[in-house]
Amino acid sequence: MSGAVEKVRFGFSVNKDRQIDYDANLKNVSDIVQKAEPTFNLCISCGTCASTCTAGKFTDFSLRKVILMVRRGETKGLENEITKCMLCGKCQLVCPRGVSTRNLILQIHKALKTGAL
Amino acid sequence: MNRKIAVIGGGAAGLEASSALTSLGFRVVLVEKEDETGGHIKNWHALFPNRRPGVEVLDALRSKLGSDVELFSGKTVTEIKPVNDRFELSSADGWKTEADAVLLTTGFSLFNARKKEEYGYGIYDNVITSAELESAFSTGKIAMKSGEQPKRIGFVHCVGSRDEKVGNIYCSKVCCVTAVKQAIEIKQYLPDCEVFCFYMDMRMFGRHYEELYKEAQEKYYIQFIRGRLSESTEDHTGKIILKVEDTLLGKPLKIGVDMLVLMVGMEPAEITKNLGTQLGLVSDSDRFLVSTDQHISANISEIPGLFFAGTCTGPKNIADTLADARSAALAIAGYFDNNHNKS
Amino acid sequence: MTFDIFVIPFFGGLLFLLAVLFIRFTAWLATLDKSGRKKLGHGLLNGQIFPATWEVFMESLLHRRMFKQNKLLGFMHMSFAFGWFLLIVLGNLESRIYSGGHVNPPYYPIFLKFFVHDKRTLPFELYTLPGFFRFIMDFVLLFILSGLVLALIKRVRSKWFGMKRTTQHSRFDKWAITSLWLIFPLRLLAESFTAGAYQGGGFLTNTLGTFFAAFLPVEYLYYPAWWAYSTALGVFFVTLPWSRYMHIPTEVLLIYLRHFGIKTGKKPDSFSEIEIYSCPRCGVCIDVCQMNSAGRTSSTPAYFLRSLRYGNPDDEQNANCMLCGRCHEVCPVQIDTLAIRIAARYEDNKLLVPSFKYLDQFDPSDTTADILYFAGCMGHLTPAVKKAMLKILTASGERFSFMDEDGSVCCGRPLLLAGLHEAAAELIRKNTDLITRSGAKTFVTSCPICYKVFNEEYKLPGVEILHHSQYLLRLVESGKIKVNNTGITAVYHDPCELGRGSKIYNEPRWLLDRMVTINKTEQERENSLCCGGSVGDLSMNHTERNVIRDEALKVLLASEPDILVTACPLCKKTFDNGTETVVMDIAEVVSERLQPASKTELSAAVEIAG
Amino acid sequence: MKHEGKKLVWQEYQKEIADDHFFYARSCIRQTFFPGSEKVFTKILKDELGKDIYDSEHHTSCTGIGYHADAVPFETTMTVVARQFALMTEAGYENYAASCITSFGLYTEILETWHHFPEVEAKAREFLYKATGREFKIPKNLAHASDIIYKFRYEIAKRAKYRLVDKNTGKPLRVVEHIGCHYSKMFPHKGVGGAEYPYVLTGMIEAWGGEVIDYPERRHCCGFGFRQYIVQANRGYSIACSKKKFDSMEPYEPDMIITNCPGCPMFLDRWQYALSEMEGKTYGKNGNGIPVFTYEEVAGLVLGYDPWEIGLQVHQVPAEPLLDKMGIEYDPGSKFKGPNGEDLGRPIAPSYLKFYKE
Repeated sequence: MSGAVEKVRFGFSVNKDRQIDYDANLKNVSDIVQKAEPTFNLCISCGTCASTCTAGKFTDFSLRKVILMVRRGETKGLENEITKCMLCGKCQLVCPRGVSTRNLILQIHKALKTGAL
Repeated sequence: MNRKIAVIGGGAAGLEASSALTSLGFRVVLVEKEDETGGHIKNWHALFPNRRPGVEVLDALRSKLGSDVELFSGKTVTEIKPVNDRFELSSADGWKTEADAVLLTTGFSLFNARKKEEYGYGIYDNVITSAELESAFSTGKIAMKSGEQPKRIGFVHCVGSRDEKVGNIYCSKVCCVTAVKQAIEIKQYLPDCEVFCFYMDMRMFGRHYEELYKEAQEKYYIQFIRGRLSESTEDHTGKIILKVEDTLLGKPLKIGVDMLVLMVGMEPAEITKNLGTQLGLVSDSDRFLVSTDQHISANISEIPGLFFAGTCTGPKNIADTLADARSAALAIAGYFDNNHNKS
Repeated sequence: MTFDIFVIPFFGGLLFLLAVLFIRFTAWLATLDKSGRKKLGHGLLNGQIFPATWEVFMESLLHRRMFKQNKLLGFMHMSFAFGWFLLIVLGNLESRIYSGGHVNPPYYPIFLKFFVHDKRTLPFELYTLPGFFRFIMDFVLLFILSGLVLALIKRVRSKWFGMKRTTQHSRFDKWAITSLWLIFPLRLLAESFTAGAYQGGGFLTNTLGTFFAAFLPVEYLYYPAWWAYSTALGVFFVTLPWSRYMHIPTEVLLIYLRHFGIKTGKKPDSFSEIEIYSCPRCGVCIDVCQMNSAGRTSSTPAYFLRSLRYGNPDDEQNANCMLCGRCHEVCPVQIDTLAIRIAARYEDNKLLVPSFKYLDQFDPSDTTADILYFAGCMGHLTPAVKKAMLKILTASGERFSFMDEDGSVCCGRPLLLAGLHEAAAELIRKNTDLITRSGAKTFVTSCPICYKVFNEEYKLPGVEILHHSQYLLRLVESGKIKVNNTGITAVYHDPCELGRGSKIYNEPRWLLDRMVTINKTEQERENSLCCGGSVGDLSMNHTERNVIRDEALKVLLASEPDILVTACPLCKKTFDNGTETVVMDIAEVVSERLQPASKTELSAAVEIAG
Repeated sequence: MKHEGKKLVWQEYQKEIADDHFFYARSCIRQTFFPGSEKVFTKILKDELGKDIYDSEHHTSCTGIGYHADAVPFETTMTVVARQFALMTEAGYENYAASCITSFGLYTEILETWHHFPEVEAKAREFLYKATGREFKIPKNLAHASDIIYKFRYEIAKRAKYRLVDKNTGKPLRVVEHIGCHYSKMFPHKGVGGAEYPYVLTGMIEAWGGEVIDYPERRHCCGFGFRQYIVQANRGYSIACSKKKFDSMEPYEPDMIITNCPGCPMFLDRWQYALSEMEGKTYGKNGNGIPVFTYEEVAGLVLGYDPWEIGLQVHQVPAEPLLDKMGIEYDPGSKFKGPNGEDLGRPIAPSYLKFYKE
């Protein structure tokens, strides 16, 4: 069905839904990460990490967003996103909730690589 | 002297004010519209932030009432008439009394969740209010209409609060922390149940509230999603489908839950509004009663001898309500001292 | 008579052990990487063998470093190692006397007293050669047994040895240690019973033999005793390759290879495996490891190495180490646990391949200067340090440029510490390019973490890399800036990466000496405690870090100094949240005591400070 | 689902709908999209119910399309609407009935504006007078045409020849109702049943024997949204909206969709074809679509009008499977014949969507 040939050229295609479909998304990465680094649960999305981020100076990398995406199961493309991190640890120093941000990055990446299947 | 004070409303504020007033040497007439004192606490299984049984606080308040308090229950006061420095009170059923001063502790009522039609309360089987969940905790049975245990529950903060569309612009103060408390309790009853809180702001203003919030995240993995519920619908399996924006990701989010709990806010009680109108008291755009000065004389009304305590002047938690009640008792004592000095 | 069937357990065990060792060693040497093999070849030829052999003697037998750490522990280890060694060497010599110089089977000297019942003619006839050996052999045996008694005591009461804990044993270790502890008492019994039956033996065995013979049928007991002795030896040899006692032969190999210049690489390799096998689990490292305070004993070095050895490295053990280097300082075998840990992290994290392509766009305006100042990521979170450095640099009149004033590229050290050296190389390349293009001759950083990586991993010919404590001292010594002494007391905290990591202990102290009175602390320089803020640790949570911080503060502030001085922004930030005492970076101390040299400099300084 | 709960809501949103004497304002686009609908409406009112309905040929567009596309300013719109009201006043009517949802929404918006800001109304009167010399009275009753059919749903049911029931099983048909956004989303109290659980079409469906499906995306827009469709580049968004609805209703296996807005039936119908061509996806069983109707068409069907007379042949998703299910008699051969019986030719069948009866 899905591989149908476009017979009629309409000049447009169906827009992709931006909506996060939480029920359809896989949460296994989130499950793995929260076990591997329990402080993952503590993030309150204050954004201190993203604002001090060394990589964030040059890119739109935001650990706050990454954490939320993992929580929501929006893991597509996240693997690339995480490669921007320099692991410098500034975020860890400024995080008010004591999130072990560096390990979090490592664990998220590991989970994306190994657990996302 | 032995002056007589009429306290209207036997909830937390009324009970505490009555015992404070008697300890200051006043005679107290406590009038309660229901058959029993206790107001909202008597229906509240556990209090935040320490999950202490509501009945424990209620028992303590009730036990402090001395014999100097004359309790009339099942009486709805409909009229309060100032007559020569005194007040004549009468109820719907013809009961009457007189007092030297009146303290209104008429409290609040819970927001009627049906007003938020789009949330489906009263329409979808498994949409309940925070008060109903609290009753469920009392019975120890958290179940869907089908009798099954919910696998995923959503809490919606600010239902009837901070919502101009339903006429309530104000924050009800207690719902955020109640949601966190109830979310934790859900996890204690049903450890495998996923719990989501949909909030606009987390207003963890009180002592140990933030710790409770952290505990909810750390120990129970309760997920907090910043975004107000726009609408809910039932799907063909009976699941409630929620639409919110994950405002921190800037994306709309759709999620199905087995049960939806609406954190209903506080509104001035019907009796507060009625007596306010009857007495010509000032009320604000939020419809709660207004004292002569919000900071300095929070318990004093525009009518000499008439005082306020508790949630009739706005949303409060229990600790604040009790403090307010004691403060009102002192204000009343001060009122008579001043009058005495003058005469 | 030169054979009895009871020697088989020993002899079989010995042959088995030698075969296993041969296979293992050959496999290790064969799998050394290219540069390792090259160094091995060179080392064998260029005379390194001799100092290496000397070290083997000093360390493997005499346990000199262990002695330095702890006299009792040193004696205990020495008695076993050196004692046993003497027993073997002297036993061989002794057996020659009785066999007339013939080559004997290897078991012969071990069981000599069974084969030769040398009846005594006189008590303590030391002037005869056999008499001398009888004496010396008994003496050595007594020496070993004294060590054994100490070992028994240590197991029960480790505190008497100044140790808080003792290592918990694995299954193989229990077999091995039991057989080991039985070997020498059994030898004593066997020789004593034999002496009792045949009136032989030295001062110890003869006396004991006579004593036993009075109430025991020693003529029936001695033969089973020799059996038991041989069996204990056999069991020990067979279990040795799988127990911690594998460290005995492996350490010898390690010492030679290390003398040949071979080091632990960035990935796990056969050399790191040799190091892992060389760990005797003496527990000295466990004792100094601050992880104990955080309740994470399982990731202390000895246990970590044990996990690695038995092939079940645990993520948490890998991640949970501050890489402070205290263990390395005290390790009697000098195992590079930090490098091994980092290599293990490489294995753990190697799936993560960071990509910093976006840095290509980062091209800060060209600045040319003599001095390039780099605050580092952490430096940006301690603006007081930056501000102090800028004030001093301005006052010094040097031509300088603030390299990361407008955002920085991380130095790469945090990635290295996570084992991600390939990713770190990308950052190193970028920073190298930025520094080279600036034309600066001196590179100064405020962060010891940065300093270590710039110093060790960057190739910047013609550029001198300095930590700001070194640079500030130079400015003061050259008179470019002047500081005064305000007479307040201070304690100096050695940051891990600066002290143990880069061996810079003196410069900060010489600099501080000109401005304050330095109080000594109980644990400083090599023994300095980590502040707990370490970027080396990947997994410890905030609360656990605070426990470590508070313990360090307790030691540092014992003398109630006016200020606590450190030279690392991370240490400063970590300590700052844990004490009311003023915590300052050494640059701030200098900046506060800066004496303007001239009017123009004064105005510049005021301008910056304002 | 608690039906009682919905009834409570519906009680809150009762609106007054005039009983007779309607000034009927047609829709600009419905006559081309679903040409039979307005004809059926007037026919039912006049012939079946004996009502007085004035079908003026003088009224114009309400400007809704231009207004919502930001092309026509509000002042202009008000003046045009004032003229429609003047026509009604001149014809001696007080009850205004709008065929178009957008018009209805616009009239409501204007009346609300005038109610709260009398000076704006005065201005509109002035503009109208200056431009045309006309004067008007504010309608006594403003209703959407679907309100009127809703009001008379039981009368229609009494006269019905067919019911929304599967003739083979006797079970009610499963019906998706879709309300135009401008009907009650802006002014919930001006629509029957309010905005969240509108009752206007549900009432008809229940009265005529069908069963309403409450599916999660029932509140979602059909995808028309003037700017979204008019600009070709935005059509991917338009079709995505429709797709979202189809995906959401599909598990309920609906027999039909009923709508009360000009754009909704158009897009819910045509996009099913487009989706089938683009993605090979159809939302009915076995390659069928879900037939889409206007409420007038459905009223006509239950009253036993000839399907081709009420214009069902212009539907992209063929109505025949539903007609068969309801047991409606029709002549398949005359589907593509002109008013005088001439052969109009046959459209090419789509690739995936079943178009011709096999």
